[in-house]
Order: sequence, then C-alpha cells, then structure tokens
Amino acid sequence: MYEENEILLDDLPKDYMEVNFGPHHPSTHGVFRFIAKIDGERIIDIDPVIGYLHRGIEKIAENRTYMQFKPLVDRLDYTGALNNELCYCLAVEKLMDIEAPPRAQAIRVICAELNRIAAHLIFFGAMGLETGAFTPLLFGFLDRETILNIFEIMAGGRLTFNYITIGGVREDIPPAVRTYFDKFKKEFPVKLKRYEELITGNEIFIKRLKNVGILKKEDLFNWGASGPVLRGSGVKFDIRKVEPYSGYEKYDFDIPVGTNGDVYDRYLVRMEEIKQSMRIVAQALDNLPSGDFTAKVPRVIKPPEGEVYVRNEGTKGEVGFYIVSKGDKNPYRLKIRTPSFSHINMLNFAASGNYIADAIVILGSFDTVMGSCDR
Amino acid sequence: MLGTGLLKGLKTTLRAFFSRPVTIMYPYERAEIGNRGQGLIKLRVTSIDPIIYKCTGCGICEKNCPQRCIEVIKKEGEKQPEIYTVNYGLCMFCRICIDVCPFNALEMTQDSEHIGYGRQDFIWEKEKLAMKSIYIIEEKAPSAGDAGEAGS
Amino acid sequence: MVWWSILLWALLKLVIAFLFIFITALILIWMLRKIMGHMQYRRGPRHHGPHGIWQTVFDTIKLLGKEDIIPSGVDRWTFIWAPMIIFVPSLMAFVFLPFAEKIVATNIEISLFFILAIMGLSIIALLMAGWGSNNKYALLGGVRSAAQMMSYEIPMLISAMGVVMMSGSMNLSEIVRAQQHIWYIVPQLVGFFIFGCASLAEINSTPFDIPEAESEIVSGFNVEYSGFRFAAFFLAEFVNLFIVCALAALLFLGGWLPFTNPVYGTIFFLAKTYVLIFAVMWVKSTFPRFRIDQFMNFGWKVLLPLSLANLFVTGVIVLMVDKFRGV
Amino acid sequence: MEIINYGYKKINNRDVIETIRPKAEETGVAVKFSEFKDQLFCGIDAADIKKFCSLLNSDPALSFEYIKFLTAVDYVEYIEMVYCLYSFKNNWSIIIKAKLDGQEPVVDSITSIYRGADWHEREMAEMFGIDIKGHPNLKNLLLAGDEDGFPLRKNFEIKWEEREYVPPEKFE
Repeated sequence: MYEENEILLDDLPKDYMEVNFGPHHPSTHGVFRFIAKIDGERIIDIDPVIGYLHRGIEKIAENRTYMQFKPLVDRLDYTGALNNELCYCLAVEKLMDIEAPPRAQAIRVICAELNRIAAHLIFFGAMGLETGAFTPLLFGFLDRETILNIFEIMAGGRLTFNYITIGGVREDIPPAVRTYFDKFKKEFPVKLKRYEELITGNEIFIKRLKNVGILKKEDLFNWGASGPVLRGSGVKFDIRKVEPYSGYEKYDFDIPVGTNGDVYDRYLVRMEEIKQSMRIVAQALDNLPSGDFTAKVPRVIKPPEGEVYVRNEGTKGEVGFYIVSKGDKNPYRLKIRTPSFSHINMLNFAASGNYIADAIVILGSFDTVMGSCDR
Repeated sequence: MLGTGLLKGLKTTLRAFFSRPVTIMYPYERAEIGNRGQGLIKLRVTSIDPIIYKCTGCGICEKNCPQRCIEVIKKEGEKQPEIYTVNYGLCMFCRICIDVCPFNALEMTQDSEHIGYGRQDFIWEKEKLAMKSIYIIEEKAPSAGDAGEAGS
Repeated sequence: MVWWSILLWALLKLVIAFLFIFITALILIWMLRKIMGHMQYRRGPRHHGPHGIWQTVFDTIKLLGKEDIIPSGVDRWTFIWAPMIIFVPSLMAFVFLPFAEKIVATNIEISLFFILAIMGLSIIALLMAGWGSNNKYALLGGVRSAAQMMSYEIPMLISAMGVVMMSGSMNLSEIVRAQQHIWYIVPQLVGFFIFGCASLAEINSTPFDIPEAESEIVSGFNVEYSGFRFAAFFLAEFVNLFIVCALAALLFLGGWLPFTNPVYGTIFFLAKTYVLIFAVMWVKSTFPRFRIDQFMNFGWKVLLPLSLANLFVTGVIVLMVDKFRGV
Repeated sequence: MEIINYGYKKINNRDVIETIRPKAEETGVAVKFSEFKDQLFCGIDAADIKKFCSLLNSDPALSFEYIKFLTAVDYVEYIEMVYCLYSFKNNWSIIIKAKLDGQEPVVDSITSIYRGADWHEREMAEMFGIDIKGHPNLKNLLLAGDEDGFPLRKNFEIKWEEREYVPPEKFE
C-alpha cells in the first residue's frame, strides 16, 4: 500500500529534549541530579548523576579510631541516624566478641524503632509533597516533633546523637521517656487515622500512585533493592526477622508485605511499619530489663585481626558495615553498604517510560537520602 | 462512593483549621531543651576572680577530637593551659572530649544560640569558654494584641 | 456632559476599580496564607500588625523594590510584555461585573459572554511567559497551561449556558434578578459542580495546578521572573481567583439577591464571594495534584459530556415549563 | 497488602559448603572455603569470578540472586575484591574474595549477571583504579575525576592544598 520512497512517521529522526532535574530541585530528596531525555511529557531515559554530597567517609574512617569515627556514622542516613550507629556498633562488637547487656539491647531497640517512625513520617510528608498536597508534610513533622523531644531527653540530640556506643549505650534511659511515650502512644494512633483520612484514602492520591512504577521480585533481587521497596513487591524479607540482632527475636511484631509492587503498596508498607514499630517500642518499654547499660569495654578499642560484615534493617533498607581490621586503633578498611545507593542505581530501570510526574513519584517511593547514597 | 476519600480529607483540614495552632513564636517563647541537650562546651572553673580552670592543659581532648577543633598550648611548669581554643565552626558536639577528659574539666551546656559574622567569631578562647554565654537575648514579650491571640 | 468631565469621570472610575482590585488581591494573598496556615496547625503571618495584616503590603513593596533581572538569552519582547498582558483580561473583566442593583461600570446586554471570552485571553500571556523565558521548565509549564486552559474553557462555557437558558438573558444583572424566587444552584447543581471544577482549572488551583507544579517543573512559567514581573503574575492569579468566585456567586448563588439597595447588596455579594474563595483555599490546602493525562481525561471525557447533558436536560425542562405556562 | 509474622531458619555453613563444592568442581572453579565468626568466606582466583557468580546466580538449588555489596581492599602487595551474595530461598549468604595484582588490577565485570553491581563496580574503578572489563559505562560516579591518584589506595596521601578560585572564562 505504501510506495517504497514514502517516509513512515516513526522513521523521522527524533531528537528528545534533555531536561536537567538539577541538584537544586524541590523533589530530588537532597543534592541529586538526573538528566532526563523527554519526548513531550514522557521520559525516555534517565541518567542519574550523584556525588554532590560525597565526603569520602570511607577514607576518613581509615584515619580515625573506632570511637572517633562513630559520630560520623550518624551523618550517613541523617533521617535514621540511630540505625546506622546501631549497625556500626554491632559490627565492632562482633569483631571484639563483646555482647551488650540485655538492658542496653532493649534501649537500642527503642532508639532504632523510634527513629524508624520519625524517618517514615518524613517519607509521608515528602510523598504528599511529591503528589502536590502541601498539608501532609506539616502533619508529619508535627508528630515527628514528639519523637524528637523523646530523643532530646534520652540521647541529647535531635537528628544526630552519638548515643549508642560500642558495648552498650552512653547514658541510661531516663524515666521521663516512659511518660512521654505513653502520652505519644495514646495520641498518635488518632493522628495516624487522620493521615489515612487526609491522604491515604484520597481518590486523587490513589489515582496518582496506583499501578505506577510496578517492580517485579526478580528485578528487585537483581538490582539489589532492599527494605520497604522489596517488601512492597511481595517479598517476605525483613532483616529484623531473618537475622535478628540486638534482641529483636524477643519482641513479636509483624511484617507488612505489599501485593502488586507499585508505589501505593510501598507507601502502605511504610505506613504499616509505623504501627509495628509502635508495638515494638511499647513491648520494649514494658519489660525493660534492669542491670547496667554498657558492657566492660577497654578504654582504647583495638579489635583483633579479621573482617566482619554486619547488616541491619535501616529505615530505608539494608544498612551494612564491612570492617577489615588489622589489630591497630584505626580500621584498615571500612565499606558502608547503604540502600539508597542501590535504589538510585535502579531509577533508570524503574522510572523511564513514564510521565515526568510519575518518575518523580517513583523516586519518592524509594525514599532515598543522598547522605547515605554518596557517603 | 467516589467522593468519600476527598470529603474525609476536607474534614481533616477543617478540623485542623478550628483547632489550636501548635507553633511557638521562637524569639519570644522558647521550647525547653532537655538537660542532656547538646549545646556549647564550657570549661569548668574552680574560682572566679583569679580565674583558675580545672583544666590542666594535658591535651588529651585535643588528640581525641575527631574534627581536631580543640587547640591546647601549655608552657612547662604551668598548671593552667596558656591557650585553649575551641573552633565551633568544626565542632559536631559529639562529646568525646568530655568523655576522655581525665580531670572532667569540660561540661556541656544547653545553650545553642550562637551567631557570628565570620569564621573567627566561632573560635572561642579560654575566657569566653568559661563565661555563661552572653548571646541569649532576653527579648521583650510580644505586644498585647499578639499575646492575647497567642494565649487562645 | 462636557467631554472633559466624561473623561474625568471615566478616569475616576478606572482609579477606583484599580484600587479595589489591588486591595482585593492583597487581602486574598493574606487570607490564603492565614487559612492555609491554620489548616496545618500553624499560624499564618503574625509579625506586621495584628494578625499580620500588613504582611502582604510589605511583600508587595519588597517585590516592587527588587532588582528587575532580565536573563540573557531571553526573547526580550515576549519576556517583558507577558506580565503586562496577563493583567489585561483580569482588569477588563471588572468592567462588566455587577456588585449590586445599579452598581456596575457599564451594563451591556451580553456582559457574561464578554467576561467568559476575556478570561480566555490569559492563555496568550502564559504561553508568552513560557516561551519567552528560554527555560525548559518554563516552556513545559507554558505549554501545559495552554493545553489546560483550552480543554477546560469549553465545559466552563457550556455549564454557564445552562444558567443563561434558565434566566433567558446574558446580562449578569438580569440573571441575578431572574433568581428571585430560587437560586440557580438548586436546579443547576451539576452545572455548579462543572463550573467549579473548570474554573479551578482556569486559575491553576490545586487539584489542577499542573502548569506550576512545584514538585515537577518548579513553578512552571514564572520560573525566570523576579521583582515586579513576578508580582504581576502573582497578583493576576489572585485577581482571577476573585473574578471566578464572583462569577460563580452571580450565576449560581444569586449575587445580591435579598438586598436590593446598593450598600447591603454589595456587602452580601462580597460575603458570598469570600465564602467561595474560602472553599477554593480549603481545597487548595488539602488535595494533591492530578497527573497531566488524568487531568486531560477528566476534562474531555467527564466534564465535557456532563456539561452537554446538563445543557440538554436544562433545555428540555425549560421548554416544558414554558409550554406548561403557555408562554 | 497482608501483614504476616514468620520465624527464621538458623543457617549453618556446613550444608552451604556441601552444596557449592561439588557444583564448583564441575565447572572447574578452584574454591577454598574458610569460616570466621559464623561467616562463610570463599577464596577463588580472579580469572573465573564471572563463571562462579553466574553459577551461583543461575543454579536453582543455590539461587544466590541478591548481591549485598561488592568492594575492594588494598593490601598494598595485592588488591582483594570482595563480593557478598545472598540467597533468599534458603537464607544463605557467602562472601567471595579474589586477589588481584597490586599495580594493575584487572577484573571482568559481573554487571551482566547482577545489574545491582553496576554502580559498585564503577565506584571501585574510580576509587582503586581497577580496570573492570566489560562494564557498560565506566565513567566517574562519585568523584570529579581531577584527583591525582586513586583515593582509597593506601598510597594516596591526603594533603591540604589551597586551590585558588579560577573563574571560568565567559560562557559561550
């Protein structure tokens, strides 16, 4: 029907517009830039550019003693600082065969889970912002404030703490935390129901998130995704359950697992994890074992020669520390495995082919923090 | 029905509209900071008029500070450090110096309101470290009109 | 009347109209910040004057005082004239907007038709701004706003036609007088819903603020503007908000109805408009934003057929009512 | 979305070694197992990393589909590549180590098997100067590329230098 020399429409040379979602962009979760080739509203290809927040933490680690390096670990995933500290301290303790006393383990679980709630509340606010609603951010930060007050009384800091030390915890948990948390436990479920009303049930929100950025199990394994991104696609994998650390096997809590792996499921998984973390902290506070809060640790920490890899369930996914020690004060080599690094690696695979608005929402659903991605 | 999610969302914001706002007016009202708050580090002093510091200038805190922001210089035979500066531009308030000090001559206060116009404003000498921070400004309470509203 | 007194009188009216518009825009900006604040458990501006009343005045002075940056590589003519052109439709719409029984600048027979036509002009300004500022984000924003305005202009007009059919005339004062015994929101509820959605889209309000979507294209067409040009865009947006709410109040809520004398009528009309403005701001601080294709589907596949059906049903009922009354 | 609670299987490295050793012999990969604090290490030589990883990944009984991380350690005489794999099906994890030459480290890329290793390898290439053959796009990931030497090598000395600000010439 066509003559040979007639040019078919899609043979015409197409040059796409290269839009630069630059390091300074409202919804790239920190200093992260991706160059998107777009054809009208659809994104053809995404080229992520990272390294703007690269501080060379792994090189610094080789010139610091184990105690000196610990405050730097908070600066990795600054929204879930205590989880990083816990993972680092567990790694060093595994090297030196130190076991934290039960009270310290319980206090550490309380810190880690409260920090997870705070990080998920930031995610809730950011996800609202990505889809265009400004109010969830304020609601989320409003409740995060009570958790930060608890941290201020217990650990001293609000975002970065240096509270969990090698062998236990820096100071004992004050009784005021109990009263603060009881008040929080009474008020928070009411507010959480209010979030469900405000945004989770909202038809526009559901239309924006359902069946967007669907990721299957096999691809996620291959790309090395972890945490809520993995559980959103139906993988029953939570490191607190699979390799329990710091006494997690003592608490009974459930793991939310999504069904069809789209952005909405990842959102629901994280909102459900807030409820589960509340249960854990409540159980931990109820039967808090007595006893001292730190083990006997030599003043200068010199772990024996060897290498160890310990991983924890951080707020964004699997956080791991691979420490090679040659027996002297400084670690010989320290590799930090962070979830955001693998998730942004997957961005092109997950987000290209969608609209610009969807790509932004998919990036938001990975909940990446540039501190932990660039190290 | 299709619109219920939207209507529930509207109900939430309306309830927020008629409930009390939670923001505090920062320079006039202040949220109280827990007693373990990470504020500026202070040198402990045993007596005031001939200022005698508990610190003996041994320099352990200088060696242990991850950010190398403490500088201690002491002449031999002296009991007190001749120069003791803390560079708050670099300090990350990790309290390692307080832990390792054998004479517990350092303590952490809760005052974190310090402003400076240049990098040199953040390098504090001995004398400034010993005094209570002079930068907490006692602001006058908001005008009557606001106060009434703030109370509601 | 001698010719110069006519000129003087017209000039006076223009100054009054411009002052009214300017003050309304300031009030609306302050109102938005206060309402949105309280809806998020925080107070709005507080520092300048009781409850921060003078905040927007100072903002405007700041914006006017800012340096007027015209980026290099910009299409100068369109960049400079876009903010001027966006103000024109907003101002001209006030010429035909009746506030009370006799209070209207010029009362012509087809005032509704004129206002709706003028509202369509602001597309040109947004496109000029989008193309003129030589910035990919702005271009995306401009083209998106053109697509949005065009696809939501038609449902808006057709839903307004339902009211015109019931009242029989295009003159806004006639329409208001025709709502003596019953406000048109009752019979024309569907029309009111369509007019509401379409006008929300016209003024880029939240469920439909695709052109200036902060999270994707960093506030679309007014990315490169600063100083008084940005103030022009900002004020025009709020003036459009006032016009659209005033129009909805006139068409569906019976403008100044129970009070025929000018003073009470104007106050009551403004009260209705501000109730509608509160509703728009309430929606603005709650809902997330549509995606571009869902937004187009909603416009063409939902609103348009719905408004045509509404037009058809109204026509049939009006004809039956006329035959029944034997007109 | 369903909410479930499940226990965990304690892994012991014995049966991991039993299953891997015969399969490795078949494909001709010299494997040396060792244990340290209940972690399973597996030393192989650099040439057949790709073969071994594809075996671990594709074999249904092993199914090590997940790559935890990939890094390198500079022991001055030689550089050691460390691969850590994990199998969801039977909750096994293994750390594979391979020694590369100290001066010109060369290894072939496993991005074709584990897409997740893409960026890890790019980072190792720019931090250690390892020449990774077969990598799709091997350009700088975290660094600007204007450092002299490779930062994470032990011979990279950290020096404080004042770089004066050179304003770029007029934008073209």
